[in-house]
Amino acid sequence: MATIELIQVEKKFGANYAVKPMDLTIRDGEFLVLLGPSGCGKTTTLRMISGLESVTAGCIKLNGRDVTWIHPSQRDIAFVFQFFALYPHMTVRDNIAFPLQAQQVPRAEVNRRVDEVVKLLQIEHLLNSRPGALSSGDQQRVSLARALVRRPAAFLMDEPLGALDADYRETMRAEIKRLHIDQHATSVYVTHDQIEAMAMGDRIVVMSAAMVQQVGTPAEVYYDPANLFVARFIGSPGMNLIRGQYEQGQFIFPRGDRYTVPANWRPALDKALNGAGEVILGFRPESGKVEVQQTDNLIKAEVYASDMHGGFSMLHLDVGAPNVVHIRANRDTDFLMGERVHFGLDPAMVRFFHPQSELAIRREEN
Amino acid sequence: MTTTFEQTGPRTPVVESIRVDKLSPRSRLAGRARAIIATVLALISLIPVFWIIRTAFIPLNEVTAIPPKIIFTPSLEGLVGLLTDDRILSESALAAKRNDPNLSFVDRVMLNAGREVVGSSPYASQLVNSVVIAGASTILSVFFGLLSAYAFSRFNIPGAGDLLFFILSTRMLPPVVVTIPIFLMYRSLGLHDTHIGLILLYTVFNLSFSVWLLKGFIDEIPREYEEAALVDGYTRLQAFRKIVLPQALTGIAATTVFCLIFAWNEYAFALMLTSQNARTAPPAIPSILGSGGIEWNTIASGVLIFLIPVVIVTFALRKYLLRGVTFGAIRK
Amino acid sequence: MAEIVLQNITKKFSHVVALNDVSLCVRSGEFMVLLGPTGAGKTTTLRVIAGLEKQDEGQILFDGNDVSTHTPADRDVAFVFQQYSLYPTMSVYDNLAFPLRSPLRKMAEADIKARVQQVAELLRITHLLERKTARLSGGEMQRVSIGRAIVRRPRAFLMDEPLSNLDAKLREALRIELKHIQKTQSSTTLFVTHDQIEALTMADRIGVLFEGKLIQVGTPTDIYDRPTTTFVAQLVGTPRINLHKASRDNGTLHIMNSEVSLPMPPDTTAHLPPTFTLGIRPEDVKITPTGALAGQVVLIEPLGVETVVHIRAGHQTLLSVVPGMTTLKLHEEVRFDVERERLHFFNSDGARIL
Amino acid sequence: MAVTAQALSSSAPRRRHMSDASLVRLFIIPTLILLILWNVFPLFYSLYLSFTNYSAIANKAPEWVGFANYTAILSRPSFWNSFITTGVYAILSVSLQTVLGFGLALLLRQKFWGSGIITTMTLVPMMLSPVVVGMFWKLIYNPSYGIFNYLLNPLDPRAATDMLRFPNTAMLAVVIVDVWMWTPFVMLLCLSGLSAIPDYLYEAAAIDRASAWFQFRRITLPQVAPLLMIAILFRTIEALKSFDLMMGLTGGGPGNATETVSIQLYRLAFQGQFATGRASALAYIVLIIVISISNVYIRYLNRLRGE
Repeated sequence: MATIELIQVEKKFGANYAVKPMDLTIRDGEFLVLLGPSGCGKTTTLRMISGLESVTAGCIKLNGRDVTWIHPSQRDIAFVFQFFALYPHMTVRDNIAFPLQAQQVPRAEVNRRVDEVVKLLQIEHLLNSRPGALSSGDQQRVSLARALVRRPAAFLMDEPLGALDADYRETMRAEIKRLHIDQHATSVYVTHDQIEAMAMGDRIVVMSAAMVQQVGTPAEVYYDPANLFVARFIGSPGMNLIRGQYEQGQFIFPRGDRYTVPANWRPALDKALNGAGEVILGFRPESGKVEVQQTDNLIKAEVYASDMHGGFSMLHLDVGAPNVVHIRANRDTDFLMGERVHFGLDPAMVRFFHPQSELAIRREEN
Repeated sequence: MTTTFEQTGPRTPVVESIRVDKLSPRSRLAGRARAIIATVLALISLIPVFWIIRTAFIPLNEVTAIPPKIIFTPSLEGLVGLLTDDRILSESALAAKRNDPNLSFVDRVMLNAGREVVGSSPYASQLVNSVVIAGASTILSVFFGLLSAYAFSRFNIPGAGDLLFFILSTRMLPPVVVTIPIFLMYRSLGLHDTHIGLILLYTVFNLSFSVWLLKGFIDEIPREYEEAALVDGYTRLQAFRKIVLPQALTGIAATTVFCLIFAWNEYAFALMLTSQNARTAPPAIPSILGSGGIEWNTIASGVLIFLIPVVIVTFALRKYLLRGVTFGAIRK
Repeated sequence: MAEIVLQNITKKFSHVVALNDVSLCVRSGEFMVLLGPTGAGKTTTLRVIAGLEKQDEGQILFDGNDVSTHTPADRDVAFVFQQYSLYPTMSVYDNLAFPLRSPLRKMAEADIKARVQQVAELLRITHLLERKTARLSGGEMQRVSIGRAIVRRPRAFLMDEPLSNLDAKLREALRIELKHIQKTQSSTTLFVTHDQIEALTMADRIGVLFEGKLIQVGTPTDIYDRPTTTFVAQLVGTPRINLHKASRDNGTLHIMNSEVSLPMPPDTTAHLPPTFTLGIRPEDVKITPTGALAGQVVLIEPLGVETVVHIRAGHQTLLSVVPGMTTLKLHEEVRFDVERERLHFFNSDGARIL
Repeated sequence: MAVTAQALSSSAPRRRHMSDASLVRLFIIPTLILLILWNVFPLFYSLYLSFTNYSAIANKAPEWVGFANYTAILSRPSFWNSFITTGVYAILSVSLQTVLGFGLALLLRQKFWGSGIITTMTLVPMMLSPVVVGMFWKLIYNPSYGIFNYLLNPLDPRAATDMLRFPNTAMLAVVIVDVWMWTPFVMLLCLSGLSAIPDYLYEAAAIDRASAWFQFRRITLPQVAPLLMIAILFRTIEALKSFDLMMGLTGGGPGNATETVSIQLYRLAFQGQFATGRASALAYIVLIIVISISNVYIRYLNRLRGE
């Protein structure tokens, strides 16, 4: 298959950066996800790898070969578009066969490979209908088939689930991931949906403002976000972030509550804030737990709202405006609006960030 | 509300992307060649217009130069000749007139063309007729057109499709076919050769166009705005006035201009339904050529005065040209 | 605040039946959500209540009296549209003041100004009052359109998917805020959405609408725990409920062409037909070493807060949910079990077997 | 006119304002009345006249002559002659416009500096009044002083030929002017067709190594074809009705070399013995032809709008 390297690749439109200089290596057979809000440069990066977009500077290597300025058709890559890009006036079979015909592959071989990929994606029943008549899910399957049939070195996918109706998205997500497991083809997948990124990515490149914020496995990106942007972007709702004071091992909430920082964090915080100073405490909704009886190290809050999410409930607690934190609770917890409660934090999942640099404070041992 | 940290990043969203196949040196060269050919073709297609402008301002004696002169000292002889009645003067009368102290600018212009101004020419009044008739008929056709366009756009009227088809097909009729019966009707009603007669006819002629074009514009205004106004306590008519009209202004302006152009350019009806009193410019222009022999600069100025407003307005309308010439059917 | 009652409402557009004998009661001060896929007739219901559409059959009662003959203006309900909710030609202030300036209300300009200020503070949009609506962000636009609904203290709020055009983070924030405002104002609200999370999290009661028919009305817990049809079951809950053809032979349930067979406690399956559809929520499929059932992991989807594990048993694949990150590996053999008392049974046409 | 408004049509308890249904009636009826009075009624009146020998200037009442007018016209060679002239003119000008227009559209498709101005400049001719255009092209075609001959053979201006004096060159002259005026119309429609093609189709083709010919034949052409059809149909109808340009440029001459059906109709009805009855008959023949073609055009237009 293929390893793809981006060396100091950047893209500028006039004065402003669409993609700031970045280095990225996509390993052979890896499923790498480019994740970020719209306008963060993820699609431009993908299009530069495909050659549909020119590079302002830097170089792109495919299996060690410099392809920076080579025409997309010579890069042996397949591109799956968000809006399917199927030729509207050709039947499904012609659409799938087309890339092979363009490479003058003999007719018998074309038919064999088309049938093989059509069986793989179970779209035998669609072969002679027009793309326009298909459901969005089927259209995307045909688009995948057209990409697969060429057995390219790498697959580039630009938000393929973006245009699908809600109930196709879950099934197609699993199907694409399963296809990747079968073919173990190097894939670069662009999306703005962080759930898709977590579910599919071997590794995730979180981007924002034309810059790479963090590259890591779903676990790293979820549990150890590199900065506030990643902390807030990953997870729905994102990580709770509260700005407060830190002194002698205690975090002081804006309203004065004191929370004793877990022992293993103390050295890192003392060093980072040299003793004391402003810091941002971060914790995931599932790491908070509403306690019934008053034990030590709990935080006071009033119930701002609580809502049911099917398998669990989500409590929105006011810990002193402007902060409302979200705590996950089991199904049948029911609190009245404005009721006073107190909650504790799972020490293993507590995180801290520098208020100015917005970077995460790292503990030494891991 | 959780504190949200403002996201840094490029303020202007990056939208424009240049496809690599458009960037390769070969295609850039092809692009430039295309641009040059297009520009040359455009200039060639406008040579006739440039030539008319030149002929309108060339003095009479240089009109018949062979080869046709390009560089000359422009003069208003053509223009003044067009708007005035004048007589050729003999050499002696010409000399005597020259040193008459209180010569007006107009007299002096005609003098060096060897002519004396006698009175104003009919063309001026025909231009006025054109303006009055085109203007009045446009106001009426846009007014009625707007009301009907709104009704067709917002309500599903039984048989609306056929009704709209009927309205459009009246515009497809060859003018000559309709003129014969109207000529007889107007003669018996005393509407022949009257301003009101032609205004009404042009109103109907433009009405089908303005209904279709305005319906296209109103269709683009989301219905939710009016419905929100209804729910907020306004009647349908008030919602139309306060919410739909302000948003349709550009559409109304574009339609008005199109109607003006069509009424201004119309020739067949004017030729057959007017003779003297309500005569507009188009049927009058050929008659100028008939009378004069070689006063080309006069004819060219007549043509020029008539075309200049249309050329200017076309530039103002360029965004809506596609819509205009296809009755609002094609809008992209 | 008004109580809205719909009695056997039917509405047809040319040959399509948009609403088919729908009867619904929205109690005063209640936050009722109409949930259903696109084209289920949700928006038509709102438009019929608001008077923007005329129902073919049935009555609409506001606090008991029939308003079928009233024009939208006289019904005094607020309608928040999905998009185009603000008049583009007006500033934010004029948008908020517009309903109060209606000839129906004859309100003095001073009172209008005071009321608009008050609502602007509530929604924290005072800094936007002079701005043209075209220059607002998506979130600000929806806040102003909610403000325009609140400003006139209407009898009820009708909201047509107001959050669906916003990005995920903004949607979450506005959802919480909207619910908070509704609770503090205790205004009767009928909220329409196709997003099941919005329905579950915001509603006091949910009405599930499908192809113009009201299938089920109940609290979020009713809808989630006791869906009356397979459609409702798979409409609510992510990841989606496992639905498999199953058969019963005296006391043990068996998922067809799979190796899953569940011995059930006595006399809990007597009422079941021989073949039926078995529904198991993924969170009720527990992966435990002591599980009675066995299967192979074919796909792992880590979502951070939990992980979806696809377990293949025979030819069927069952989805299960594990909290946090899992240490399971692909193609690993795994044992699992199912919460017996949380199973759902549906007969062949999808209706729930009680 | 039973009008059921889609929106609520019941009147409110307090009738302070109009119901939707009455508003719709108020908004539509004036337009319909105007159209009927000035289009439908005249057509019926002229249908009646076409069966009489009425003449506008002879003050005697119209006498019924049955189909005499129709048979007289259909048997007259000058009718068929003008019909053929119109046909030739339509085919020549429309085909030339289509080829040139589509070519120009392909040229102007890629935006370049000033392409907006250039496009608008080429569109100016179609907005001008045809009779006035005919007039000034008469000056241009003038053998001795006109620029046409000068550009055609700048070396010896003396060798000029008067295009408008000989039958076949006259037709060519008229076609040239019509092409000059209406090629931009075809170009405008093609441009809108080309700009509607989504970029990702070409990108997919680029990735699939499709040849330029494939991209033209399988992506560009199918997208532009419907609009090209609209342009051709519209121009054919206009060509069949053409009257203003001929009157301005050649007055139908020399002889009747460029006498279109409309000009013959005008001459029959408003010159010489004002044969109103017969002219109405000719009018109806033309009407039927034009209506049938424009029917196809409008149906096609609606189908395209519907997409």
